[in-house]
Amino acid sequence: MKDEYSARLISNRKLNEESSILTFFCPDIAVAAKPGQFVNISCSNLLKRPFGICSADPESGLFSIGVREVGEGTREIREFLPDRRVDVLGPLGNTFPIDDADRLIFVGGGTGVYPLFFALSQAVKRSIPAISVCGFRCVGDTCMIDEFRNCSDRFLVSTDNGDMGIHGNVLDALSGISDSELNQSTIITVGPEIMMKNVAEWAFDRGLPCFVSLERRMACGIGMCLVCTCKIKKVGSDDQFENKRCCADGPVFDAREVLW
Amino acid sequence: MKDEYSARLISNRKLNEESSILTFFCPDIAVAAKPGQFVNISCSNLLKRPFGICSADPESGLFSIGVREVGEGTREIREFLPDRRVDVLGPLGNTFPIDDADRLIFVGGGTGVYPLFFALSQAVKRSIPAISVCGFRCVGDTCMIDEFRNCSDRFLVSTDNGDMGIHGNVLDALSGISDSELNQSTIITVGPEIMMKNVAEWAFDRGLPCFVSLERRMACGIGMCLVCTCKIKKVGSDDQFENKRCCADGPVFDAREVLW
Amino acid sequence: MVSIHTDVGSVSLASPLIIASGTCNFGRELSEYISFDRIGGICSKGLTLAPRAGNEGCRVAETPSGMLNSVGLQNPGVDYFIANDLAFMASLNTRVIVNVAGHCADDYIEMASRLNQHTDQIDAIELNLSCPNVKEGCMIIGSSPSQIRELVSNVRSVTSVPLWVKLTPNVTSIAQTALAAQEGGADAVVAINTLLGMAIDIRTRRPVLRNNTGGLSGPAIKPVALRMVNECYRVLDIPVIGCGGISNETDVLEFMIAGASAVEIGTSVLIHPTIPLQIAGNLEEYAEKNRIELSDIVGTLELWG
Amino acid sequence: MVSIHTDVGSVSLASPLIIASGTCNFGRELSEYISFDRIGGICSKGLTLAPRAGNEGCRVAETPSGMLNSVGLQNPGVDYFIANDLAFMASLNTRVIVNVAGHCADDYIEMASRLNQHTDQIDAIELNLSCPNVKEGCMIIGSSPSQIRELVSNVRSVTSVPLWVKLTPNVTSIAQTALAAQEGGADAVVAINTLLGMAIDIRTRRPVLRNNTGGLSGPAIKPVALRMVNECYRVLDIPVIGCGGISNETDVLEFMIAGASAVEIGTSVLIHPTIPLQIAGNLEEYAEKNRIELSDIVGTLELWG
Ligand SMILES: Cc1cc2nc3c(=O)[nH]c(=O)nc-3n(C[C@H](O)[C@H](O)[C@H](O)COP(=O)(O)OP(=O)(O)OC[C@H]3O[C@@H](n4cnc5c(N)ncnc54)[C@H](O)[C@@H]3O)c2cc1C
Ligand SMILES: Cc1cc2nc3c(=O)[nH]c(=O)nc-3n(C[C@H](O)[C@H](O)[C@H](O)COP(=O)(O)OP(=O)(O)OC[C@H]3O[C@@H](n4cnc5c(N)ncnc54)[C@H](O)[C@@H]3O)c2cc1C
Ligand SMILES: Cc1cc2nc3c(=O)[nH]c(=O)nc-3n(C[C@H](O)[C@H](O)[C@H](O)COP(=O)(O)O)c2cc1C
Ligand SMILES: Cc1cc2nc3c(=O)[nH]c(=O)nc-3n(C[C@H](O)[C@H](O)[C@H](O)COP(=O)(O)O)c2cc1C
Ligand code: FES
Ligand code: FES
Repeated sequence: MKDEYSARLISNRKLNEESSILTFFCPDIAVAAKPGQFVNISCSNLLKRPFGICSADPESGLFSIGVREVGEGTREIREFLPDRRVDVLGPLGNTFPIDDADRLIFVGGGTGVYPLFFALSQAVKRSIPAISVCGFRCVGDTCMIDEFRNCSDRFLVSTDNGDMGIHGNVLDALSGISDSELNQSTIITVGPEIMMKNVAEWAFDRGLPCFVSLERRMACGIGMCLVCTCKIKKVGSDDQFENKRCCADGPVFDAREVLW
Repeated sequence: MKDEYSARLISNRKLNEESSILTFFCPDIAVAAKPGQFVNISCSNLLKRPFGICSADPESGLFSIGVREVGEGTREIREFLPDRRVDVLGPLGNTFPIDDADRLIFVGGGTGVYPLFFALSQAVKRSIPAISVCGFRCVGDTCMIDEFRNCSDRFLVSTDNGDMGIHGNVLDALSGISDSELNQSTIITVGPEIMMKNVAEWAFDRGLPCFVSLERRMACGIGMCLVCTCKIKKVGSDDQFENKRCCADGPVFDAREVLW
Repeated sequence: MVSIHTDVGSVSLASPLIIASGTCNFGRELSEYISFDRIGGICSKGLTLAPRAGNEGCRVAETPSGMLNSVGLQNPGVDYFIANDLAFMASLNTRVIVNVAGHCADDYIEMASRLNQHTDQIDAIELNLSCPNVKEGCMIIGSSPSQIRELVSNVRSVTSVPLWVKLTPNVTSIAQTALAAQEGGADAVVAINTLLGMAIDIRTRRPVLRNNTGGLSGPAIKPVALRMVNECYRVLDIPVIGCGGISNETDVLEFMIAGASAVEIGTSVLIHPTIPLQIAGNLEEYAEKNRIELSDIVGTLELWG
Repeated sequence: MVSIHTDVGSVSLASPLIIASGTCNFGRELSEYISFDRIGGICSKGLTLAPRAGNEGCRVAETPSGMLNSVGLQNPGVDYFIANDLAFMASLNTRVIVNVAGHCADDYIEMASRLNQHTDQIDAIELNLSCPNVKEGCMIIGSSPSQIRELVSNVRSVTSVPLWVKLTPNVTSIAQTALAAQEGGADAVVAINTLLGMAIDIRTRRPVLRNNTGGLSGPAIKPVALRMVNECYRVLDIPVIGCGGISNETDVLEFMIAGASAVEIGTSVLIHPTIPLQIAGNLEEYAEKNRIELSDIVGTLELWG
């Protein structure tokens, strides 16, 4: 049986003004978690908050998430003190299709870098060559840079204002990748919807498979309430779409099936 | 202008399994507070919680309250950590008529001992002779015993099960006070309503003035909403009562005016 | 220049923030915490023709993000109010709204006539057709469009003071009761009063409130209030005043966008007496930052097609 | 011996705890978190005659102690349900309640006839006359006593399965709609479905929900639900099933004392899928400690005189 866990917060580390990494002790989740999955975390508000899993270590029983402050819940969660017990559901949702890939290109923006980092770590373990491309607004906004650099075969960073790395967005960064590097690659992208859409088109133009992780407002996070729907292509149809649950049928979808 | 203060919690000391003393730094309240008054304290719940002021020191800017855990709000308040900022309204309500008294007898039960201790401290400062009588359920329930013993000219304690002091209730303890000690005394009693009622009758029988501090469920605590009414004798009438506000017209009332 | 000034028909307010009826009595206590120059108005405690002692016993119960009250219109009666409280309210440097509640239609008419002798001190009369805490009158009239129409037009004929009609949410269609108020000649409607609710003590197996039921107010009811304000706004030509669960400037903006020309704040004032001033300051900042007249956002809600 | 067993008319339940419609889909996901042997029953997601994709865009908004949803009855249609989901629900070792919603009276009758072919797998049909999230039918029928009476008696004539009528709180008098359901031949009423509400995004000046309005559920609505359950209980001869904001055993006891023979739990299950089992355990403890049959407390509320 699955359960709702009472996870112990081990550490809460600030990455920048807006973002923090929280590490929890919860063996059940740490053992089961796979890249692409998320957890649903309790705060004082009624509904839990979903966060992509950023790392999970079955040995130590630890898993972590990256949290960017955008409202009440994330403000409170960033203030959680170590040793606090937090109600968590997870791991939830489906996974990135990493293991089938010959080569991987990870394209992250904003909070998308957290779940991507878990995927990157997995790729490293599986010895799958991986390029990472991360886009941020400005240098003060960057996070996980060193981690990505250390684990990727090649790492490109872009900032909107050019104060770090490539001046521009992730598409500008992607243009720096050679055709031979692209060959046989699977693209996995997580970030703002408009970014994922553009990356998906870019991949489509190059005939590369592309997977995205969608974000929707959620309630249950486990597929019961149907509030988190995405329009996804009906199986066997080219122009008919149906409502799929972001939490249980996703959050990862084949970009070609998504109606943006 | 009065204000809603953001008081800093300085210490939170456990007295027994159910009760704690919380000391706050808030000069405005510490300077203005008089015995009998209360403060209204914010917690996560919508409504503030009222607590009698147990001590207040204008010099240090500190005041304290005693909190017994009886529900959600008091559970949370007992877990407040030092340095936390807490929204507080106060000091609220009227005061015990101590300064007019020749001699004082304080009769406390349960959480009534906290506001009474403030009154006792004041009596000591004013050099008004004071006897204190405190009743508890059992020894595990007692609190402020040493403080009362140190400050009172005479101190009597009773427990329902007899495991400390006089076996019985405060009335049993009161019977140990001689007529000469009672002479010219003003009785001030705070505790469970049934106790205050009995003490008031006892005082009435002996022709002694008696003041009680009533408890009502409150919302605003400052006299605006009229949810905290007590039935109090109409001025100039012997058998007509009107609704007075516990928070603003009380909480201290002349026992003879109260319709129990 | 930006400003947070608003109008409710002919009544101009320094800000959209009105202190709701029953949550500040007659303003004396609140005036010790705030000055009123940036407050739009203040509503008196609900008045009846004769003095009322209100309900017996426990009158309040806390609920999740809300509270139930069953004060039951404790008030000194309209004549005592005129003699002892009205002048004080009029001295507060804000609009004075007198809230009245009756057992029957005649009560309202009689009170309005008496108040009409003091038009210099009264900016609006608020007809409380929605108090859930008295057994007679009020909410019964308030749930019948035809009775509302008749009552309002009768009151209209005895007073020149602007008439605001405070509606109950405990109806199938607030658009219909609001329309009835407009047809009767109301100058504005106020939506909403409290939702009828109950709390139970499982140890005694009794309602917590001695009156059995009470009125639910506070943040819990905000989504219902917001929906009803928008429903009223969409059918009415007269202004709507929003009320229900407002506790910060975002809430105020939501209500104004939904169609409220001004708002009333109740429970939140009870809990934080200085909050109206804080909200006024934050609204000024918002107007400044967005370079708008606050009144320009009234009813700007764009519904999804 | 003490027990937490209860009956709703002829339907006997292992405990008073029923999983509310729309908050567990058809039970598959929840069955990975809890076993159902101490759960009284499970309601299917609201079914319609034809499959429905539900509403577009954002379907959920959080509110103080509550949430708004506007799913809009996304469901695979009654036939698909019968073919693919009913057997699974029937395998859960708890009572199966099938929730149906129609555009018009005929829809309900047709669905009930089709479901009537599967009486061995269905313990009750819940007529959802209260979904606020579809433009047609449902809540319109559900706010008219005469339409309720007629609809229920028509459905009654095509099925032998116990009929529960789920009532909307968005009416002036739930006692009247409840009575109408009883007169039509309902075996029980369920009170309440969600309160109609709205949330607004001040940046876009648009409703948060793409459907403009949604149904308010969760602890915020508990006081209203409790009051309505008691109103129904006082006028009805058939059982009342309580629903609205229940999140712990105290809430369950309050609803039962107010008159509920059983309760449905919705939002709280969404948030904490294991909560029904925790509550069942706590109710057992309560029954044990107080040496009572839980069903004995139904309707024991003593109103103040
Ligand atoms: C599958 C998934 C994975 C996510 N991973 C991450 C992550 O790794 N790091 C991270 O910082 N954030 C992540 N998010 C977004 C995160 O869930 C929201 O930022 C957070 O819920 C906002 O809560 P709040 O109370 O601060 O904001 P508020 O705006 O106050 O919240 C109001 C309501 O809206 C919901 N909400 C608001 N923004 C979002 C959003 N972007 N997505 C979904 N629901 C939202 C909240 O959950 C809440 O119910 C993820 C979201 C999803 C769906
Ligand atoms: C003037 C005054 C002085 C008080 N002084 C003290 C004191 O010095 N020490 C102390 O421990 N307690 C004191 N109390 C009681 C204290 O306010 C309550 O115990 C407390 O509010 C309970 O809150 P809760 O959330 O734990 O209980 P819950 O039962 O969960 O609270 C539910 C609601 O009921 C109200 N409530 C519950 N019990 C009481 C009560 N006995 N009196 C008033 N409201 C109540 C709460 O404020 C809240 O609004 C005083 C009460 C009043 C009115
Ligand atoms: C304690 C209390 C007393 C109230 N008394 C009155 C009243 O006398 N007349 C009236 O029209 N409304 C009365 N109300 C209703 C409020 O004016 C307001 O309509 C309602 O509380 C919803 O707003 P809120 O959520 O901001 O409190 C009262 C509300 C409370 C909480
Ligand atoms: C996401 C969601 C979907 C719902 N769908 C339905 C439905 O399909 N049919 C129905 O009768 N009620 C539906 N409801 C209403 C619930 O069954 C329940 O009546 C309501 O939420 C109040 O209970 P609660 O406060 O415990 O959630 C839904 C509620 C929610 C939150
Ligand atoms: S959040 Fe409930 S189904 Fe996805
Ligand atoms: S608590 Fe509001 S008047 Fe006393």
